[in-house]
Amino acid sequence: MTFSRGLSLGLSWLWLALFSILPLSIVLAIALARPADTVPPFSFGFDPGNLAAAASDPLYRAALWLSLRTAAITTVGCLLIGYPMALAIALMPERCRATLLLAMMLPFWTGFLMRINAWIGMLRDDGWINGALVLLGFAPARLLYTGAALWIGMIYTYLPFMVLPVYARLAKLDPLLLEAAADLGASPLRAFLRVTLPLSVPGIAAGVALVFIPATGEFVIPDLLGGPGARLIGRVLWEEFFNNRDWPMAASLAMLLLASMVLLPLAAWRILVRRGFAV
Amino acid sequence: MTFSRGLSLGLSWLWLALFSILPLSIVLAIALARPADTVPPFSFGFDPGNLAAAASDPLYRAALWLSLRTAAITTVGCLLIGYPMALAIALMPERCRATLLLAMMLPFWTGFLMRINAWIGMLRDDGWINGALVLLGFAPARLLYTGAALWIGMIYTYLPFMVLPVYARLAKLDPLLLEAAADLGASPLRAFLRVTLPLSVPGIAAGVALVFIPATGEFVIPDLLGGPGARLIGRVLWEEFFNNRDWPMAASLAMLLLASMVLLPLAAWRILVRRGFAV
Amino acid sequence: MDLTVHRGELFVLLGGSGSGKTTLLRAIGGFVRPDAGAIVLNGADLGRMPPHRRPVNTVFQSGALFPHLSVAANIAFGPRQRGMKRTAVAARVEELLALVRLEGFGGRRPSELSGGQQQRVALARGLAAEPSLLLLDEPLAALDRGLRADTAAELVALQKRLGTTFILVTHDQNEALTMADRIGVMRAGRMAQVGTPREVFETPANRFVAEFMGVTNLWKGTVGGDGMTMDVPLLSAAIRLAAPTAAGPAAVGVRAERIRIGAVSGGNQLRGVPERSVYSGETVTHAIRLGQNGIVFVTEPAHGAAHLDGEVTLSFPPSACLVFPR
Amino acid sequence: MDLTVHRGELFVLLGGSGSGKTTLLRAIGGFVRPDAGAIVLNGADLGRMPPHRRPVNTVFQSGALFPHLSVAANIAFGPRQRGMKRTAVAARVEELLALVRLEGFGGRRPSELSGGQQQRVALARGLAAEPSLLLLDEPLAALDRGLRADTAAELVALQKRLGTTFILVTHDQNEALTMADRIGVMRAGRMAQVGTPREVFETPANRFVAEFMGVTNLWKGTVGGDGMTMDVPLLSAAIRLAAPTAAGPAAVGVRAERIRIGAVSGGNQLRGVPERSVYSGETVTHAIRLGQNGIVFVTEPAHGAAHLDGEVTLSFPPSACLVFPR
Repeated sequence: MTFSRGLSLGLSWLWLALFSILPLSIVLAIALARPADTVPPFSFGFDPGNLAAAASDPLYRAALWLSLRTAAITTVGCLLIGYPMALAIALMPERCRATLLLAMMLPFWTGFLMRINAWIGMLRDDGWINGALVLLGFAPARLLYTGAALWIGMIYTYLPFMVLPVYARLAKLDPLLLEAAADLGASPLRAFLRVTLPLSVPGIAAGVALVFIPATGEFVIPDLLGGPGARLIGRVLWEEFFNNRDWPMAASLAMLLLASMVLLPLAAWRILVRRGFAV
Repeated sequence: MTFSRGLSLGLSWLWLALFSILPLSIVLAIALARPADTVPPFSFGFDPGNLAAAASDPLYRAALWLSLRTAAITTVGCLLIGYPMALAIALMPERCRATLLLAMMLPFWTGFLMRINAWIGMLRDDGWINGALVLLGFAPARLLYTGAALWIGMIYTYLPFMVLPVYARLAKLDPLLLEAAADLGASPLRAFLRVTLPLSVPGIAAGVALVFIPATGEFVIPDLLGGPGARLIGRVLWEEFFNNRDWPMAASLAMLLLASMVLLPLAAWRILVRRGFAV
Repeated sequence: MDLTVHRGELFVLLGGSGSGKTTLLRAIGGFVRPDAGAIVLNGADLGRMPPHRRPVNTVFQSGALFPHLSVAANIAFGPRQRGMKRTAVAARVEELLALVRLEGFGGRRPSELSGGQQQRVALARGLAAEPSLLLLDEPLAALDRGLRADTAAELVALQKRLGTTFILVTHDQNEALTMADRIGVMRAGRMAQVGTPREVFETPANRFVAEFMGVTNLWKGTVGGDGMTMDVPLLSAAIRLAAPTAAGPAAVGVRAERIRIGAVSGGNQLRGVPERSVYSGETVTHAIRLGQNGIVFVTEPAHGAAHLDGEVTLSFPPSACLVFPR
Repeated sequence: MDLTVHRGELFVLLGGSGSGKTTLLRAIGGFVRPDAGAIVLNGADLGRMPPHRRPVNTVFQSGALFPHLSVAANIAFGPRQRGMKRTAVAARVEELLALVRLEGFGGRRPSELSGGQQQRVALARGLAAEPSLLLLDEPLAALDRGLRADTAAELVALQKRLGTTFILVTHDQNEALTMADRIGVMRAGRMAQVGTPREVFETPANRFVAEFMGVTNLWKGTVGGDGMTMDVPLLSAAIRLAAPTAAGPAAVGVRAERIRIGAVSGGNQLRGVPERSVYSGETVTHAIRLGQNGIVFVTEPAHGAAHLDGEVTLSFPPSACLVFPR
């Protein structure tokens, strides 16, 4: 035990150092560097100007704000759709849960592109929905490249990350607690509100983190469904990096993104804990 | 209980129908349709020619084969790196596991693009690795847009999907079983091979499914790191859909992809079970 | 199965695992639906009533306390669901905390309490809504042996003071005998016997109950034509019975503590060779071999018990013989 | 703490939860490292030896059988790790399956067995590698009460037949008394008493052991100048002792079953009022009130026990008095 434990401890620290601390340090170093016409396109130094510019430029701020807003909407949407799904699976008999989980998750993991395209096909100006609207005598509506289209795509994509942790938590819930609640006079709805829901908060928290963090940095879906107006921070970063070749600025934006992604949920969590919702 | 259970059962079937069976049926219908110069670009019918072409065309077959091979390599790589990680986290004291899990996973979920770009920066012909090679007097090597670069990017991206289910399984493992193995004279290594490893097979199976299935359809990473030679099936699908506007062919390819993704792991699982590795 | 539990009674369902005692309790609580038959409480059929509408509360074996709620909130759960007002609930919680001697523990989480304290909170929670009937599923099983006897005595005293009807499930014969007003011994989903502790212990209705109640000497035999003697082949002996019994195959049971070592006039007498003795503090139990395969267990007080050597005579009065049909 | 266990002995560590008995067992098994001191087996210090090198096997309370291996593979695990050959292992497995009466069960999974069968497999697995010492952590706790007495007797018989040293941990006083060659009573990480079952039960070394061994009457008092009487304020009585004792504050214990109802000449006599009686089948225990706050427990055989009414006289001989320093 002691040997293998020491080995694993060493391995995990090595891992953290190699893949978490090292790249973060490099990105931070680039963020503090000066852009240059060299390869790679910067010279090391200590120039907080890029970070300051990233944090203050209204364009970047708008992109960051839009990203956080989109991520928040995605997270809430995933929670509203994913929680009932997770609960439904957790209430099934144990032997069919794994199959059901796979069956429900499969559509989200397979043919991602195909389904995004199906959405495009449905939502575009000459798509099926507008076709149906015209047939019914209405004026066609602009659906694609709107906020709603973006949200649908995002929620659709990130749903599994909400369902899995919530399900894992609900599956661990002692069914005897629900029996006890019923025994004490709680209707199924009240038992859910007073027992199931508060006890699933850690799963919800994990799901929120797993959806919110990657959703903030998402750059493929906004491009496909959100159109040119959806200048999310992931997209801006991409442009700075590839089109403008301003690595220090891209790195600064990445640091800013990371900071807001880590700090925001932490603050939210603090508030939740202070209100006594956590277990 | 009965009411909420009925509700959840209904909800989950509705869900399955709406998001899994319906889209699949649509895609199958399109696959059996004829391409046309209309909007949308096909006319319904029953034409198995597209499916037959998708299954027999050597170009498509090569793309499918390359996709499956890349996904397999990615899966094995994720298993070899992810299993020790999951084990390391599971061996930690319980209170720091969640934090450690988040700390280890965070780099994989944040700034995906940034890190892919970091890899590009390191691997490109005028990148850091080749810079170091030249400084040391070696000839620069072609690194980017090779199989290795693609594999690195894929493993890096899909690792969390392997670590999480394996960790979940290992965390459930009764530590008393390892004590019993030690008590009966098994060294830590033997206890691992004869107790921990066989008992974690279900977690490994879940991880393999979660990595292999989406890896087969991946289309962003091959494009960024694998170069034009990496004509994976996801890319081919994209081209048929957007560039050639041949929806029936794209749908046929999607069906083919889905079939091979579902059937292959099933066959592998059967073999595993038959050999008695499963629990 | 037909069972009537009286108002204000402490009724104990006693049985081994798989005897159906917990299933019966869950049927009363409303967690399983009986295939047939009715469950009537104070004249009202509970048959199709969901658990949350039944005026019945349960104390679960594991306690099943809500881990995210304080002790006070756990106890307040029932009254709150039944629509009691906040201030009344607070008073009721204080009253119950006092009842189970946990004053001042209201603010703690269940995980901060010991097993015995948790069990007492579960009891208080079950009593909080003043149920017509309280069901207790092995309430002492999770407790340390030392704590168990005291808690049992407290539970009985509490039940007598409140006058609430209790149905308690246990697999522990001793617990049932010391606590119950009446006992129902269950076996394979049926009632093997219902009666007071004395009735069940002293006149078990059948071999199963006798064995469950610790009758260690049980022999097969044949009652003679006179109905007053029984031939036991295993012991190569005829045993005199106290009351006339139908002739034919039967079984006879004699408690180990009703058998004396040494000849006592007017009783059945057997001769055998001591094989081994097991000391258990208050008593010593000897295994005495009779003939080839017969073993008779004899229990005597350990204090003053003689060391046995060589052949001994065993005596027991006909009144100690319990006869069961085979 | 200094404890010597003899070769071939069945030694029982007895104590409540938190007494340190399981920790001691785990220290012997090598799963916790003692802060100080040495653990010596047959002259060899086990101190820094990892668990897998110790010639000691453990039967865990939960069984801890490997769920993915068959019963036979579970039993074979130890011998295989110790380098026994395949054919020899197979023979050994058959031998052990026969020993625990599970012939033909070798191919099953542990989950297909009952609790008692699983416990027997765990025992066979622990014995398979022929350890010098077998540690058993509450091996009967998971069993039904009915099965427990039989399994205990089997375990003792098996231990005597094999001659392997057993150290068994339990919290059950009765289990310890019936099974042990010697008992170590533990309290808060220390040995409160070590001795044969008779020694521990009849002459407990201190008040803690007396209480643990079921001495329900324990009173504080003061031994007089003559050393032969003790003044007990709670009972407003002076009690004669059997042997001279140092004068000063002390406590006296009398077993409930050593007290008789009615006057017996030459003994201590007390008068009190019966308050309640608890029937437990074989015996009845009366609580008799003496003065304001004194309660004396008296246990008598239930068969022939009279119904008590009005004031009664209690008698017990001086030899029944256990005196402990305070």
